[in-house]
Amino acid sequence: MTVRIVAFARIREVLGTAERALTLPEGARARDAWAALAVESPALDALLSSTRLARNGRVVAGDEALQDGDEVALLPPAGGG
Amino acid sequence: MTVRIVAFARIREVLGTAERALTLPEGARARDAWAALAVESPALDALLSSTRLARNGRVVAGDEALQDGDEVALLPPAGGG
Amino acid sequence: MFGICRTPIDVAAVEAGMREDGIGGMVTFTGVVRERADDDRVVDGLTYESYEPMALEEFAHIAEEARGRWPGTHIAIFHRVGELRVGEIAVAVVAAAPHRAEAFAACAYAVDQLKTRAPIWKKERYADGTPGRWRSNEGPTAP
Amino acid sequence: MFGICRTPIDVAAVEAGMREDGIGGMVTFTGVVRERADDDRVVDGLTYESYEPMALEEFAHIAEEARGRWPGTHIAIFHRVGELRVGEIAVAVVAAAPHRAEAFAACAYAVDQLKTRAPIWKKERYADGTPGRWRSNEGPTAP
Repeated sequence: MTVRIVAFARIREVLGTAERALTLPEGARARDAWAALAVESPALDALLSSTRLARNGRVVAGDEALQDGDEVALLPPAGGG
Repeated sequence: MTVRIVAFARIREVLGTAERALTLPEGARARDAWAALAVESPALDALLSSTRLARNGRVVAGDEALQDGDEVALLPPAGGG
Repeated sequence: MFGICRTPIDVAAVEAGMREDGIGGMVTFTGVVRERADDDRVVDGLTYESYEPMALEEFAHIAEEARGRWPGTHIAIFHRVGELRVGEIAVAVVAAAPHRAEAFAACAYAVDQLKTRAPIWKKERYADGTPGRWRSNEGPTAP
Repeated sequence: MFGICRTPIDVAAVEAGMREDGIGGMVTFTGVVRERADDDRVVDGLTYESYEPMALEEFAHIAEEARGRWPGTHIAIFHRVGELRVGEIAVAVVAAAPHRAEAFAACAYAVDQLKTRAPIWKKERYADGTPGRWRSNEGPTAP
Protein backbone atom coordinates (compact mmCIF):
# COMPACT_ATOMS: atom_id res chain seq x y z
CA MET A 1 0.00 0.00 0.00
CA THR A 2 1.01 3.59 -0.44
CA VAL A 3 0.24 6.31 2.13
CA ARG A 4 0.82 10.02 1.99
CA ILE A 5 3.06 11.39 4.75
CA VAL A 6 2.58 15.01 5.84
CA ALA A 7 5.12 16.46 8.25
CA PHE A 8 5.29 19.71 10.20
CA ALA A 9 7.76 21.97 11.96
CA ARG A 10 10.86 20.18 13.21
CA ILE A 11 9.84 16.80 11.75
CA ARG A 12 9.35 18.44 8.37
CA GLU A 13 12.88 19.80 8.57
CA VAL A 14 14.34 16.43 9.60
CA LEU A 15 12.52 14.66 6.75
CA GLY A 16 13.50 17.40 4.34
CA THR A 17 9.95 17.58 2.95
CA ALA A 18 6.46 18.59 4.01
CA GLU A 19 4.80 15.79 2.06
CA ARG A 20 5.84 12.52 0.42
CA ALA A 21 4.55 9.11 -0.56
CA LEU A 22 5.57 6.07 1.46
CA THR A 23 5.07 2.48 0.37
CA LEU A 24 4.40 -0.04 3.14
CA PRO A 25 3.60 -3.76 3.24
CA GLU A 26 -0.08 -4.73 3.47
CA GLY A 27 -1.27 -4.81 7.10
CA ALA A 28 1.05 -1.98 8.14
CA ARG A 29 0.16 0.06 11.18
CA ALA A 30 0.81 3.71 12.00
CA ARG A 31 3.99 2.89 13.91
CA ASP A 32 5.34 1.02 10.89
CA ALA A 33 5.14 4.21 8.83
CA TRP A 34 7.19 6.01 11.46
CA ALA A 35 9.75 3.16 11.64
CA ALA A 36 10.16 3.15 7.85
CA LEU A 37 10.81 6.90 7.85
CA ALA A 38 13.30 6.57 10.72
CA VAL A 39 15.40 4.14 8.65
CA GLU A 40 15.94 6.93 6.13
CA SER A 41 16.11 9.73 8.71
CA PRO A 42 17.61 8.32 11.94
CA ALA A 43 17.23 11.73 13.64
CA LEU A 44 13.53 10.90 13.95
CA ASP A 45 14.28 8.34 16.68
CA ALA A 46 14.80 11.03 19.31
CA LEU A 47 11.47 12.63 18.40
CA LEU A 48 9.28 9.52 18.65
CA SER A 49 8.13 9.99 22.23
CA SER A 50 6.99 13.56 21.65
CA THR A 51 5.28 12.96 18.28
CA ARG A 52 1.60 12.29 17.73
CA LEU A 53 0.39 10.52 14.60
CA ALA A 54 -2.86 11.39 12.84
CA ARG A 55 -4.54 9.20 10.28
CA ASN A 56 -6.79 11.14 7.90
CA GLY A 57 -6.96 14.08 10.28
CA ARG A 58 -7.61 12.14 13.50
CA VAL A 59 -4.96 11.42 16.16
CA VAL A 60 -4.46 7.64 16.44
CA ALA A 61 -2.44 5.14 18.50
CA GLY A 62 0.63 3.48 17.01
CA ASP A 63 -1.22 0.22 16.37
CA GLU A 64 -3.86 1.88 14.15
CA ALA A 65 -4.15 -0.15 10.92
CA LEU A 66 -3.41 1.81 7.74
CA GLN A 67 -5.04 1.50 4.34
CA ASP A 68 -3.88 2.35 0.86
CA GLY A 69 -4.40 6.06 0.19
CA ASP A 70 -4.37 7.14 3.85
CA GLU A 71 -2.83 10.41 4.91
CA VAL A 72 -0.50 10.01 7.89
CA ALA A 73 0.42 13.27 9.62
CA LEU A 74 3.42 13.60 11.96
CA LEU A 75 2.64 16.13 14.66
CA PRO A 76 5.34 17.57 16.98
CA PRO A 77 4.34 19.00 20.38
CA ALA A 78 1.94 21.92 19.99
CA GLY A 79 3.37 25.45 19.94
CA GLY A 80 0.42 27.64 19.05
CA GLY A 81 -0.43 30.91 20.72
CA MET B 1 -20.63 78.80 54.85
CA THR B 2 -21.88 77.85 51.44
CA VAL B 3 -21.04 74.54 49.79
CA ARG B 4 -21.85 73.28 46.33
CA ILE B 5 -23.90 70.09 46.23
CA VAL B 6 -23.53 67.78 43.22
CA ALA B 7 -25.94 64.87 42.95
CA PHE B 8 -26.12 61.86 40.67
CA ALA B 9 -28.56 59.25 39.40
CA ARG B 10 -31.44 58.55 41.76
CA ILE B 11 -30.37 61.20 44.27
CA ARG B 12 -30.23 63.80 41.50
CA GLU B 13 -33.82 62.90 40.57
CA VAL B 14 -35.00 63.09 44.18
CA LEU B 15 -33.34 66.48 44.66
CA GLY B 16 -34.63 67.68 41.32
CA THR B 17 -31.24 69.11 40.37
CA ALA B 18 -27.72 67.94 39.55
CA GLU B 19 -26.11 70.87 41.29
CA ARG B 20 -27.07 73.52 43.84
CA ALA B 21 -25.69 75.76 46.53
CA LEU B 22 -26.38 74.94 50.18
CA THR B 23 -25.81 77.29 53.08
CA LEU B 24 -24.78 75.66 56.36
CA PRO B 25 -23.78 76.98 59.80
CA GLU B 26 -20.04 77.33 60.48
CA GLY B 27 -18.56 74.07 61.79
CA ALA B 28 -20.95 71.94 59.72
CA ARG B 29 -19.90 68.39 58.87
CA ALA B 30 -20.68 66.28 55.82
CA ARG B 31 -23.64 64.62 57.52
CA ASP B 32 -25.14 68.03 58.26
CA ALA B 33 -25.29 68.78 54.54
CA TRP B 34 -27.20 65.56 53.99
CA ALA B 35 -29.57 66.30 56.88
CA ALA B 36 -30.29 69.82 55.56
CA LEU B 37 -31.15 68.41 52.13
CA ALA B 38 -33.36 65.70 53.65
CA VAL B 39 -35.48 68.39 55.34
CA GLU B 40 -36.39 69.70 51.88
CA SER B 41 -36.51 66.25 50.23
CA PRO B 42 -37.66 63.68 52.82
CA ALA B 43 -37.32 60.86 50.24
CA LEU B 44 -33.58 61.10 50.84
CA ASP B 45 -33.96 59.46 54.25
CA ALA B 46 -34.41 55.99 52.74
CA LEU B 47 -31.25 56.44 50.69
CA LEU B 48 -28.90 57.48 53.48
CA SER B 49 -27.47 54.05 54.26
CA SER B 50 -26.55 53.36 50.64
CA THR B 51 -25.11 56.80 49.86
CA ARG B 52 -21.45 57.77 50.00
CA LEU B 53 -20.41 61.39 50.40
CA ALA B 54 -17.37 62.89 48.70
CA ARG B 55 -15.76 66.18 49.65
CA ASN B 56 -13.84 67.81 46.83
CA GLY B 57 -13.62 64.52 44.95
CA ARG B 58 -12.61 62.27 47.87
CA VAL B 59 -14.99 59.93 49.71
CA VAL B 60 -15.29 61.02 53.36
CA ALA B 61 -16.97 59.90 56.57
CA GLY B 62 -20.07 61.70 57.83
CA ASP B 63 -18.11 63.60 60.47
CA GLU B 64 -15.76 65.21 57.93
CA ALA B 65 -15.62 68.97 58.61
CA LEU B 66 -16.72 71.16 55.71
CA GLN B 67 -15.35 74.51 54.62
CA ASP B 68 -16.83 77.37 52.67
CA GLY B 69 -16.57 76.67 48.94
CA ASP B 70 -16.38 72.88 49.29
CA GLU B 71 -17.99 70.61 46.75
CA VAL B 72 -20.05 67.86 48.37
CA ALA B 73 -20.99 65.00 46.04
CA LEU B 74 -23.82 62.56 46.81
CA LEU B 75 -22.93 59.14 45.38
CA PRO B 76 -25.51 56.34 45.12
CA PRO B 77 -24.32 52.69 44.95
CA ALA B 78 -22.13 52.12 41.90
CA GLY B 79 -23.76 50.82 38.73
CA GLY B 80 -21.00 50.98 36.15
CA GLY B 81 -20.18 48.26 33.64
CA MET C 1 -5.17 55.24 29.31
CA PHE C 2 -8.49 56.07 30.93
CA GLY C 3 -11.58 57.68 29.60
CA ILE C 4 -15.23 58.57 30.09
CA CYS C 5 -16.71 58.96 26.59
CA ARG C 6 -19.97 60.25 25.15
CA THR C 7 -19.29 58.54 21.81
CA PRO C 8 -18.66 54.87 20.96
CA ILE C 9 -15.50 53.38 22.45
CA ASP C 10 -12.94 52.43 19.78
CA VAL C 11 -11.68 49.25 21.43
CA ALA C 12 -9.25 48.43 18.62
CA ALA C 13 -7.58 51.83 19.00
CA VAL C 14 -7.24 51.33 22.75
CA GLU C 15 -5.70 47.90 22.21
CA ALA C 16 -3.32 49.22 19.58
CA GLY C 17 -2.16 51.88 22.01
CA MET C 18 -1.31 49.20 24.59
CA ARG C 19 0.85 47.09 22.29
CA GLU C 20 4.53 47.49 23.01
CA ASP C 21 7.65 45.38 23.28
CA GLY C 22 7.53 42.99 26.20
CA ILE C 23 3.78 42.46 26.00
CA GLY C 24 2.86 38.84 25.27
CA GLY C 25 -0.80 38.64 26.21
CA MET C 26 -3.60 41.15 26.15
CA VAL C 27 -7.04 40.52 27.63
CA THR C 28 -9.92 42.81 26.79
CA PHE C 29 -13.28 42.84 28.52
CA THR C 30 -16.09 44.60 26.71
CA GLY C 31 -19.38 45.03 28.52
CA VAL C 32 -22.31 45.21 26.15
CA VAL C 33 -25.87 46.44 26.82
CA ARG C 34 -28.02 43.34 27.13
CA GLU C 35 -31.52 42.93 25.79
CA ARG C 36 -32.83 41.47 29.04
CA ALA C 37 -32.56 42.88 32.53
CA ASP C 38 -31.66 40.56 35.40
CA ASP C 39 -35.38 40.21 36.11
CA ASP C 40 -35.89 39.30 32.44
CA ARG C 41 -37.67 42.52 31.43
CA VAL C 42 -36.99 43.66 27.88
CA VAL C 43 -34.61 46.60 27.92
CA ASP C 44 -34.72 49.34 25.33
CA GLY C 45 -31.34 50.65 26.42
CA LEU C 46 -29.31 51.97 29.33
CA THR C 47 -28.56 55.53 30.36
CA TYR C 48 -25.20 55.94 32.09
CA GLU C 49 -23.92 58.92 34.01
CA SER C 50 -20.71 59.46 35.95
CA TYR C 51 -18.98 61.79 38.33
CA GLU C 52 -16.27 62.15 35.75
CA PRO C 53 -13.19 63.50 37.57
CA MET C 54 -13.64 61.00 40.40
CA ALA C 55 -14.33 58.14 37.99
CA LEU C 56 -11.10 58.84 36.12
CA GLU C 57 -9.17 58.96 39.38
CA GLU C 58 -10.74 55.68 40.46
CA PHE C 59 -9.75 54.08 37.12
CA ALA C 60 -6.15 55.17 37.73
CA HIS C 61 -6.17 53.80 41.28
CA ILE C 62 -7.55 50.47 40.11
CA ALA C 63 -4.88 50.22 37.41
CA GLU C 64 -2.17 51.05 39.94
CA GLU C 65 -3.44 48.35 42.31
CA ALA C 66 -3.48 45.79 39.49
CA ARG C 67 0.08 46.73 38.59
CA GLY C 68 1.08 46.22 42.21
CA ARG C 69 -0.42 42.74 42.27
CA TRP C 70 0.69 41.67 38.81
CA PRO C 71 3.93 43.56 38.05
CA GLY C 72 4.49 44.51 34.43
CA THR C 73 0.74 44.77 33.79
CA HIS C 74 -0.71 47.78 31.98
CA ILE C 75 -4.41 48.62 32.23
CA ALA C 76 -6.71 50.80 30.13
CA ILE C 77 -10.27 51.57 31.21
CA PHE C 78 -12.90 53.35 29.11
CA HIS C 79 -16.55 53.79 30.08
CA ARG C 80 -19.22 55.31 27.96
CA VAL C 81 -21.96 57.60 29.32
CA GLY C 82 -25.24 58.88 27.88
CA GLU C 83 -27.95 56.88 26.17
CA LEU C 84 -26.88 53.45 24.93
CA ARG C 85 -28.89 50.98 22.91
CA VAL C 86 -28.89 47.18 23.19
CA GLY C 87 -25.68 45.73 21.76
CA GLU C 88 -23.58 48.86 22.28
CA ILE C 89 -20.35 48.75 24.27
CA ALA C 90 -20.66 50.39 27.69
CA VAL C 91 -17.21 49.60 29.03
CA ALA C 92 -13.87 48.32 27.80
CA VAL C 93 -11.08 47.18 30.11
CA VAL C 94 -7.78 46.10 28.54
CA ALA C 95 -4.96 44.42 30.48
CA ALA C 96 -1.61 43.85 28.78
CA ALA C 97 1.09 41.77 30.44
CA PRO C 98 4.18 39.74 29.59
CA HIS C 99 2.19 36.50 30.04
CA ARG C 100 -1.45 35.62 29.71
CA ALA C 101 -2.19 34.47 33.27
CA GLU C 102 -1.47 37.95 34.62
CA ALA C 103 -3.40 39.60 31.83
CA PHE C 104 -6.50 37.52 32.60
CA ALA C 105 -6.21 38.07 36.36
CA ALA C 106 -5.57 41.81 36.09
CA CYS C 107 -8.42 42.35 33.63
CA ALA C 108 -10.94 40.44 35.78
CA TYR C 109 -9.76 42.34 38.87
CA ALA C 110 -10.11 45.73 37.19
CA VAL C 111 -13.62 44.92 35.93
CA ASP C 112 -14.73 43.75 39.39
CA GLN C 113 -13.30 46.84 41.06
CA LEU C 114 -14.76 49.21 38.48
CA LYS C 115 -18.22 47.79 39.05
CA THR C 116 -17.90 48.14 42.82
CA ARG C 117 -16.08 51.44 43.21
CA ALA C 118 -16.27 53.71 40.18
CA PRO C 119 -18.81 56.55 40.53
CA ILE C 120 -20.85 55.53 37.49
CA TRP C 121 -24.59 54.81 37.43
CA LYS C 122 -27.02 53.21 35.03
CA LYS C 123 -30.73 53.44 34.49
CA GLU C 124 -32.61 50.78 32.59
CA ARG C 125 -35.09 52.04 30.01
CA TYR C 126 -37.84 49.54 29.25
CA ALA C 127 -39.29 48.60 25.89
CA ASP C 128 -42.85 48.59 27.33
CA GLY C 129 -42.61 52.28 28.26
CA THR C 130 -42.78 51.76 32.02
CA PRO C 131 -40.60 54.14 34.06
CA GLY C 132 -36.87 53.46 33.99
CA ARG C 133 -35.05 52.27 37.09
CA TRP C 134 -31.57 52.94 38.46
CA ARG C 135 -29.71 49.67 38.91
CA SER C 136 -26.75 49.25 41.22
CA ASN C 137 -24.24 46.42 41.12
CA GLU C 138 -25.00 45.54 44.74
CA GLY C 139 -28.37 44.06 43.84
CA PRO C 140 -31.68 45.49 42.72
CA THR C 141 -32.63 48.94 43.96
CA ALA C 142 -36.17 49.97 44.66
CA PRO C 143 -37.78 51.72 41.68
CA MET D 1 -16.09 31.59 13.87
CA PHE D 2 -12.71 29.94 13.44
CA GLY D 3 -9.82 30.76 11.20
CA ILE D 4 -6.21 30.16 10.27
CA CYS D 5 -5.02 33.33 8.50
CA ARG D 6 -1.95 34.35 6.54
CA THR D 7 -2.78 38.06 6.95
CA PRO D 8 -3.27 40.17 10.12
CA ILE D 9 -6.24 39.16 12.28
CA ASP D 10 -8.94 41.84 12.37
CA VAL D 11 -9.90 41.43 16.02
CA ALA D 12 -12.51 44.21 15.95
CA ALA D 13 -14.31 42.51 13.06
CA VAL D 14 -14.33 39.20 14.93
CA GLU D 15 -15.72 40.89 18.04
CA ALA D 16 -18.36 42.71 16.03
CA GLY D 17 -19.47 39.39 14.54
CA MET D 18 -19.98 37.96 18.04
CA ARG D 19 -22.18 40.75 19.32
CA GLU D 20 -25.79 39.71 19.48
CA ASP D 21 -28.79 40.08 21.76
CA GLY D 22 -28.31 38.29 25.06
CA ILE D 23 -24.56 38.89 25.17
CA GLY D 24 -23.52 40.96 28.17
CA GLY D 25 -19.80 40.35 28.46
CA MET D 26 -17.15 39.64 25.91
CA VAL D 27 -13.58 38.69 26.77
CA THR D 28 -10.90 38.78 24.10
CA PHE D 29 -7.42 37.33 24.44
CA THR D 30 -4.85 38.51 21.93
CA GLY D 31 -1.46 36.84 21.93
CA VAL D 32 1.27 39.12 20.65
CA VAL D 33 4.78 38.24 19.49
CA ARG D 34 7.15 39.21 22.29
CA GLU D 35 10.55 40.80 21.90
CA ARG D 36 12.19 38.38 24.33
CA ALA D 37 12.12 34.58 24.33
CA ASP D 38 11.56 32.72 27.60
CA ASP D 39 15.35 32.39 27.90
CA ASP D 40 15.61 36.17 27.35
CA ARG D 41 17.13 35.99 23.85
CA VAL D 42 16.12 38.84 21.55
CA VAL D 43 13.58 37.59 19.03
CA ASP D 44 13.36 39.00 15.54
CA GLY D 45 9.98 37.33 14.99
CA LEU D 46 8.12 34.02 14.99
CA THR D 47 7.26 31.73 12.11
CA TYR D 48 4.03 29.78 12.65
CA GLU D 49 2.74 26.83 10.68
CA SER D 50 -0.33 24.68 11.15
CA TYR D 51 -2.01 21.51 10.00
CA GLU D 52 -4.92 23.64 8.94
CA PRO D 53 -7.92 21.29 8.58
CA MET D 54 -7.13 19.60 11.89
CA ALA D 55 -6.47 22.94 13.62
CA LEU D 56 -9.86 24.24 12.54
CA GLU D 57 -11.55 21.06 13.79
CA GLU D 58 -9.71 21.37 17.10
CA PHE D 59 -10.86 24.99 17.44
CA ALA D 60 -14.45 23.84 16.93
CA HIS D 61 -14.08 21.05 19.51
CA ILE D 62 -12.61 23.44 22.06
CA ALA D 63 -15.48 25.90 21.50
CA GLU D 64 -18.01 23.09 21.89
CA GLU D 65 -16.43 21.97 25.16
CA ALA D 66 -16.46 25.53 26.49
CA ARG D 67 -20.12 25.83 25.56
CA GLY D 68 -20.81 22.59 27.44
CA ARG D 69 -19.14 23.91 30.58
CA TRP D 70 -20.47 27.47 30.38
CA PRO D 71 -23.83 27.32 28.61
CA GLY D 72 -24.72 30.28 26.45
CA THR D 73 -21.06 30.98 25.67
CA HIS D 74 -19.91 31.62 22.12
CA ILE D 75 -16.26 31.29 21.15
CA ALA D 76 -14.27 32.54 18.17
CA ILE D 77 -10.67 31.45 17.58
CA PHE D 78 -8.31 32.87 14.95
CA HIS D 79 -4.63 32.00 14.59
CA ARG D 80 -2.20 33.54 12.19
CA VAL D 81 0.50 31.57 10.35
CA GLY D 82 3.57 32.59 8.38
CA GLU D 83 6.26 35.07 9.39
CA LEU D 84 5.28 37.44 12.21
CA ARG D 85 7.25 40.33 13.61
CA VAL D 86 7.50 41.47 17.24
CA GLY D 87 4.25 43.17 18.31
CA GLU D 88 2.03 41.43 15.75
CA ILE D 89 -1.01 39.44 16.85
CA ALA D 90 -0.52 35.69 16.56
CA VAL D 91 -3.81 34.55 18.06
CA ALA D 92 -7.19 36.00 19.06
CA VAL D 93 -9.73 34.12 21.19
CA VAL D 94 -13.07 35.81 21.87
CA ALA D 95 -15.63 34.48 24.35
CA ALA D 96 -19.06 36.09 24.51
CA ALA D 97 -21.51 35.16 27.26
CA PRO D 98 -24.54 36.54 29.07
CA HIS D 99 -22.34 37.43 32.08
CA ARG D 100 -18.71 38.26 32.49
CA ALA D 101 -17.63 35.43 34.80
CA GLU D 102 -18.43 32.83 32.14
CA ALA D 103 -16.82 34.92 29.42
CA PHE D 104 -13.56 35.15 31.40
CA ALA D 105 -13.58 31.44 32.27
CA ALA D 106 -14.45 30.27 28.76
CA CYS D 107 -11.83 32.50 27.15
CA ALA D 108 -9.05 31.35 29.49
CA TYR D 109 -10.09 27.71 28.97
CA ALA D 110 -10.05 28.04 25.18
CA VAL D 111 -6.62 29.69 25.18
CA ASP D 112 -5.17 26.98 27.44
CA GLN D 113 -6.63 24.20 25.30
CA LEU D 114 -5.52 25.80 22.06
CA LYS D 115 -1.94 25.98 23.29
CA THR D 116 -1.99 22.34 24.36
CA ARG D 117 -3.94 20.65 21.59
CA ALA D 118 -4.12 22.64 18.37
CA PRO D 119 -1.71 21.40 15.67
CA ILE D 120 0.15 24.71 15.34
CA TRP D 121 3.89 25.21 15.69
CA LYS D 122 6.21 28.15 16.10
CA LYS D 123 9.85 28.78 15.39
CA GLU D 124 11.73 31.62 17.01
CA ARG D 125 13.92 33.68 14.72
CA TYR D 126 16.74 35.46 16.55
CA ALA D 127 17.99 38.97 16.07
CA ASP D 128 21.64 37.83 16.32
CA GLY D 129 21.28 35.61 13.26
CA THR D 130 21.78 32.30 15.10
CA PRO D 131 19.61 29.41 13.80
CA GLY D 132 15.94 29.54 14.68
CA ARG D 133 14.40 27.02 17.09
CA TRP D 134 11.02 25.33 17.24
CA ARG D 135 9.40 26.00 20.59
CA SER D 136 6.66 23.86 22.04
CA ASN D 137 4.30 24.85 24.82
CA GLU D 138 5.40 21.86 26.89
CA GLY D 139 8.77 23.41 27.63
CA PRO D 140 11.88 24.14 25.61
CA THR D 141 12.73 21.78 22.77
CA ALA D 142 16.28 20.94 21.76
CA PRO D 143 17.51 23.14 18.88
